[in-house]
Amino acid sequence: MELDWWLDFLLAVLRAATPLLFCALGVLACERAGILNIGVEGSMLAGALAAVLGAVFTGNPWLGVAAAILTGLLAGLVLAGMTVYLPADQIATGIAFNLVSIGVTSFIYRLLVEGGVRLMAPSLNWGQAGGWLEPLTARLAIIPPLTLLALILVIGVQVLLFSTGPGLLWRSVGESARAAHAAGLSVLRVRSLALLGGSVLGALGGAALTLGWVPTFVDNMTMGRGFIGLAAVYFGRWRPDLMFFACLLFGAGEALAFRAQAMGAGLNPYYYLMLPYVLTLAAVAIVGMAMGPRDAGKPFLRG
Amino acid sequence: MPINLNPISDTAVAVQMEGICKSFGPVKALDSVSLTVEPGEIRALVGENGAGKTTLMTVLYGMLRPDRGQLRIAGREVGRDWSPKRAMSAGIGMIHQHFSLVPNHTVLENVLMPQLRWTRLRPEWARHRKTVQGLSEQYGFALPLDGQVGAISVGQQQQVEILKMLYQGASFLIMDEPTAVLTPQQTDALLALLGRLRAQGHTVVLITHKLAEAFAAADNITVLRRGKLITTVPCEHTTPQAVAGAMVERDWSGDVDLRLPERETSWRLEVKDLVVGEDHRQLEVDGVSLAIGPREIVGVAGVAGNGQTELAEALVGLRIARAGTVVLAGQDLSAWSIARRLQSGLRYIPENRHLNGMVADLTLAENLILDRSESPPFSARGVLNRRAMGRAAAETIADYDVRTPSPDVPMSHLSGGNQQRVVVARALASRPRVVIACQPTRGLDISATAYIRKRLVQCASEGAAILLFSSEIEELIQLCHRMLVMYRGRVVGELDASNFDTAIIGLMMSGQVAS
Amino acid sequence: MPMSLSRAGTRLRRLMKTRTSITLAGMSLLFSLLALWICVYLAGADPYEALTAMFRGAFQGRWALRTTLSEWVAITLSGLAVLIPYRAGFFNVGGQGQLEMGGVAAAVVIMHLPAPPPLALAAALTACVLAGALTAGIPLLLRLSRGASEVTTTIMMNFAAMRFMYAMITGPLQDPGAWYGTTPIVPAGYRLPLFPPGSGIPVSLFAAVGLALGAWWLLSRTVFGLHLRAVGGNRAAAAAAGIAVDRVLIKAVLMGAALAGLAGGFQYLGHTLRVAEGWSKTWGLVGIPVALLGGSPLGVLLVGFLFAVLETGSRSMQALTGVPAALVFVFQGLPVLIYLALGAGLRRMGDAVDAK
Amino acid sequence: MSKKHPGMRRVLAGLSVLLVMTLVAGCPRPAAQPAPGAEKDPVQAAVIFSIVNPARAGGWDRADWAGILALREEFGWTVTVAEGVPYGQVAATAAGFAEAGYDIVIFPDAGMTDAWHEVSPKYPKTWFVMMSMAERLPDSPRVAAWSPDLYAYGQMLGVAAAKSSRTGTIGLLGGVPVPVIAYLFSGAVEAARFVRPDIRVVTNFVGDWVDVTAHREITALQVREGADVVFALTGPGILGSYEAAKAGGARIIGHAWDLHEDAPDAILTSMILDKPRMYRDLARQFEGGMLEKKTVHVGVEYFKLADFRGAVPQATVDAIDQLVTRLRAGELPIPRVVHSIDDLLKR
Repeated sequence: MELDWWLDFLLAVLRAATPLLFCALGVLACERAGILNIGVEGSMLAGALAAVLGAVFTGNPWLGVAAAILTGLLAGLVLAGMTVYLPADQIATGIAFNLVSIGVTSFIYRLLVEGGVRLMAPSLNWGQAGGWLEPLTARLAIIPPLTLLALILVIGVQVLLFSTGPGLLWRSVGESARAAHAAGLSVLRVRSLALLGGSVLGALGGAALTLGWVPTFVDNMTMGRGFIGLAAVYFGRWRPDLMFFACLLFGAGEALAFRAQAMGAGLNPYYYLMLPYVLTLAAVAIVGMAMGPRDAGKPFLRG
Repeated sequence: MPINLNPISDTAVAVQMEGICKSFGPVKALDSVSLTVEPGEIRALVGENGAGKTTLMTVLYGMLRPDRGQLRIAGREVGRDWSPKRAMSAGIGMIHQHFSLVPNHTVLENVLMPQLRWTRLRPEWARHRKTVQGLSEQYGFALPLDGQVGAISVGQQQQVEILKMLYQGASFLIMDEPTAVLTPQQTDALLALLGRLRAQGHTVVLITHKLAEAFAAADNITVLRRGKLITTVPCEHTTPQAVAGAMVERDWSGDVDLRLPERETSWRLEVKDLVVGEDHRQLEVDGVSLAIGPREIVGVAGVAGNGQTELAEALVGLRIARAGTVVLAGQDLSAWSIARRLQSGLRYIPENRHLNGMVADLTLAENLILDRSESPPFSARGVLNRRAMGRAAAETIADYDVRTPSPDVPMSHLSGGNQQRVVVARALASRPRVVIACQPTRGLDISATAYIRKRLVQCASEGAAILLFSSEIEELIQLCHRMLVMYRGRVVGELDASNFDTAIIGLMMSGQVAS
Repeated sequence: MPMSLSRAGTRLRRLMKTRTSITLAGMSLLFSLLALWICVYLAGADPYEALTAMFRGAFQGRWALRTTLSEWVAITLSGLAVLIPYRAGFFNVGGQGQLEMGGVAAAVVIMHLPAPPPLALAAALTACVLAGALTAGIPLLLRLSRGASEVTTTIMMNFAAMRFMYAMITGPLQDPGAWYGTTPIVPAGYRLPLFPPGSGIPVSLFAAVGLALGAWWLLSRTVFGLHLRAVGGNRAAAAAAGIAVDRVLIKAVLMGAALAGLAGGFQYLGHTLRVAEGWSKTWGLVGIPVALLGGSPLGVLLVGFLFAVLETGSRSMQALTGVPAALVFVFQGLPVLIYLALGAGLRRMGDAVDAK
Repeated sequence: MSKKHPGMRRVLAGLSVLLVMTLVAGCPRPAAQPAPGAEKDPVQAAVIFSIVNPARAGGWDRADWAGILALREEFGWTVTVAEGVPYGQVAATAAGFAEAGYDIVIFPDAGMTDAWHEVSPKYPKTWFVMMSMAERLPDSPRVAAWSPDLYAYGQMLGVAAAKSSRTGTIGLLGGVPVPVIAYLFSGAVEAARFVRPDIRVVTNFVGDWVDVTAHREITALQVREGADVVFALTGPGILGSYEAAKAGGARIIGHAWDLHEDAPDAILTSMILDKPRMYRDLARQFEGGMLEKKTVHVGVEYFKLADFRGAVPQATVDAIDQLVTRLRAGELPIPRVVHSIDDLLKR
């Protein structure tokens, strides 16, 4: 393979990995605060729709991203209310939330977009970022904005979690809610904030899927990517740096699935399309799962 | 360089609690309790289990909101938003019986945690480290600041808790049963530390049910009973006997009808050179040998975490022993499954019923026969006999005085004491040959404790061999023919009922004397 | 006023004490119907007309009824496939993949086993059961040996299984006479019979009802059921009581997955008659809310029926009133959310009432 | 989950009542049916789609949608559209329409052949019409089919694609590797080679009709392989192909319907299958009482290329027009070879 092929492949991997990265960060943020965010798939789907609608109706993809963030906040509020404050079972809530969001997004899409018009949003790129940024954006052109954001977030979260004071507090809520509570932290507030943040990140994953990749919406377009993000967190041992490589690996699976077909071996393409999922399973089988934050999944009840 | 943190006496707080009420379901945990603590005193809060000592202090610390009542700190009433955070900034710190430490974080991180602010991205680690180091030395702690809390000893963990409170500038320290996990020597050191804290102007509330400690350390003693405050007296004006009288409702003597059966000379359970643990770590059980005969109760004493749990679990089959043999009535059961051990008459009362003693979602009747469900009369050819289950449940409910609306309610609907009765009933039913009993009376009230002790003795006199693990030395002294003391996974001492001596036991528990 | 309040409190407490998850399920279904009503209104249709259209689409005429009943079979079995492992502490989200693999396995047998109809039918049913169980085997193995969370691995298996199925129906199992990706139609003699003959009732319905009853009996009346619930309720306590926890878990998961596989076989042999693009719809996924709401095998049977009606009727609602059929997805998730919220909320209020 | 308890029976009873009510509500209501014999009732037709939202789906369904609009607007018919009906449920849906007294039920998709054969004999009063490939008619008096010759369609497409490519490489992109697409692509491959022997054809399948990201990735790969003209026969996922084409400077040939307005800067032209004409044929024959049990073979006269709108030089357009005219007249002796999917995928 020539260099050109590799560069193209690398970009495709980054494209595929970006939504995964956002989702995985969204899961990580929550699990580090002791909440299993199974609903990230639903947040992602909602974010994907909101991003497209926002971008189409305002004409500005950056406002589409803003719409996705708002939707993520909304999803986070619902999830936080359910799993932090009530608190209901986190896994069951997440799965039900995902189902609802498939229905609601398809429904809203059909209601708002009647008639024969197809929704194509403008793509998100550096061009729309504004003139004064131009000297900067020209250099960054090769990396899409949301990918860059994801990379920055990965590094940011890594630093924040493991070398700052707030990071220590954040982790302690996930490790031992009791200890955090005794140290004067409001566990419920931290967890709901984490869930808000996690859902926003999930929604950004949806925006990356649409505005950053193909700027349109189709029913249930996330196709389990949120769950791959979830697996990436486990695979990455709840550390942003390792998680990043896990996302790259799964992204590579997706990018490779098509490239394998293009090699022209004549094999049924579905065998290649199984690749991302089989790769994820194989990764889990080989590496296994480490222990996550001790209190992840356990509801915290204040007397 | 000793660092004197702050001139405490200026900021020392007086605490006034008035008419505090708190209920959990139908249980009144606190019934209009009023308590005043003056700055610079050591106050012992004594009472039986369930008297409301801990509840009262968690209200003070802001972890529980009282149903009624007022709380005044330094003369000012606190608002509805009273929380641990506010309590701490008012100089109140609480050390819980179960430590509030994050095991995966280092000592330093745990000590610093309450100081950290969300807005402060970069705490001055270096400055903090220096101060903490100094403080640690000032109080004579030898703590590895960068070691993980999960890896240090329980005594050290407690020091971390105290350090954490002091470092926050707490001048009012609440300690909930701080000696429960300590050896007698560590206990003495802790009590001495309390004196030093008072000397520096701190106020301490010591929750305990051990009167000796209260009298050794406190200025004043407050007695709680069943959620009510009975009395507060200065130590010098009272006697342990008087306080004990106030603690229990009626005159009650635990050993009325506890007559130990004559033990037989043969062996029922023989354990040889049992080893539990993983290669790269300290062995949890390091070559333990013991033997129990029929109609005999053998106690195992030791500070928590010295291998007792692991030994018990290895005997029951919950852990795989690396080496050694366990012989029950001549049969080596080392390689047997738990089910097979149960079939051959080995029974187990786990130390934590919530962890592995019962299934909260299953009904009382189902829990009661869970370990015998495959044998008659409870099932035939894989189908449950619900009538037999009901009968067994009814008998247990009557025999053990279990308070429940019906045998078909989930265990989660029962109170803790009633749950424990069911757990014990299950282990002692159907004539066990060997019982491994771990902390069978932990957390129970007086009458339940007495009842369960009686059943254990009765079970022994019916021919069972009982290995009793307990953290209450009095319980062991009362119930056992012989006592083994464990330290760091080994049996370091064996005593006969004739020469039980708390002081010697204490020394053995701390590994300083071997018999 | 305080009188009635306190009485309401006592009522509520009694409600909580008896743990009426069935009441809760009923309430959440009613609330969801209300939400459905509002959504239909938002979509610009007359709610009453839409619901009538939905029920007519589910029941009017033999074909509709037959489809509804077949849906019921698939959804009930998928629900049991979630419920039984769930009771043992395993959240099987992989029913969809297990069902699809079941269909594929049955198709392989029907297409390639040269045997007389009754024998081939029996072999196909065996194959689909085995295929379902086998599909769950990988996540199960990963859970037991690697501690991998089954929620992710079973979903990965769903996607992998779907693609494998597509590879089969556009490859080795492709019907040479069809224009789209599908297996050949099941030959007339090899189909599941109707009972009574000539009626619209597939014989698989009786099997499904029987299996649901059997599952209920198994869970509540047998030693295995007791062990299964104990393992799901508190694994460590079950182990300490001498129960071989892993063996129970394995059996429960394989049993559940086998039922999902059987659902696939039933649908292929008795209803869809082909394994084709989109043939499996979302039966396996619908099993999740059905299991959570149903709570017990009998509840699964009941809720499964309601969901089958919604599933079949939604097409006719869409056709006659223009309300998007996607609404059904909302209706699949929403009751579960409400159910969980009500349950947790009432538990809280129950505590609060108790405390007063 | 649930526990046994005394209240359960009552609740069960309540739920059963709910169930019965459901059943009652589901019973046919005479009032809801059209009164028979009322004069000048519009013709009632129903069209069943397996995908949702045909008006915005791939070209094939949109061509059908245009046909439906023609029925409604030009002939005043009442047309009910059932969408998102899985193949397994088509029979029930069609039967439902027949029982509700519809005059015509239309299947726009060859995947519904089973249902067509199964339902039509049971309802001899209703017309069942297949608007897709049909090899034989069901055993019923009132069935008809408009069956397009997709091989010929593929040939015309192949000519246009080969002639308008500058790079000499064209891409064929299918949603799911199914026989009908292989059949159509075979025609395209043979025709392209016939009119331009040096042509390179790269064929790929996305594996999905809707996944836009997958469409984008795989179209981009075809473009990387040199294809500057890509024919995409797929579903809603085609939006992803537009994106890839725009990014790579290639052009898409739309399928069945003029897709120009979807992405004016990505569409080269569209290979139109005049489905509205098929629907109009049906309507005229029905209204004239001339509809009969037969298969109409839809041939080259129903196929045409949409306007290139200046996307290629006029000379190329002229050349293509000339070839298409000769093709229509049967003057191009293109061999009729059907390739398997595996063969098509080989490079």
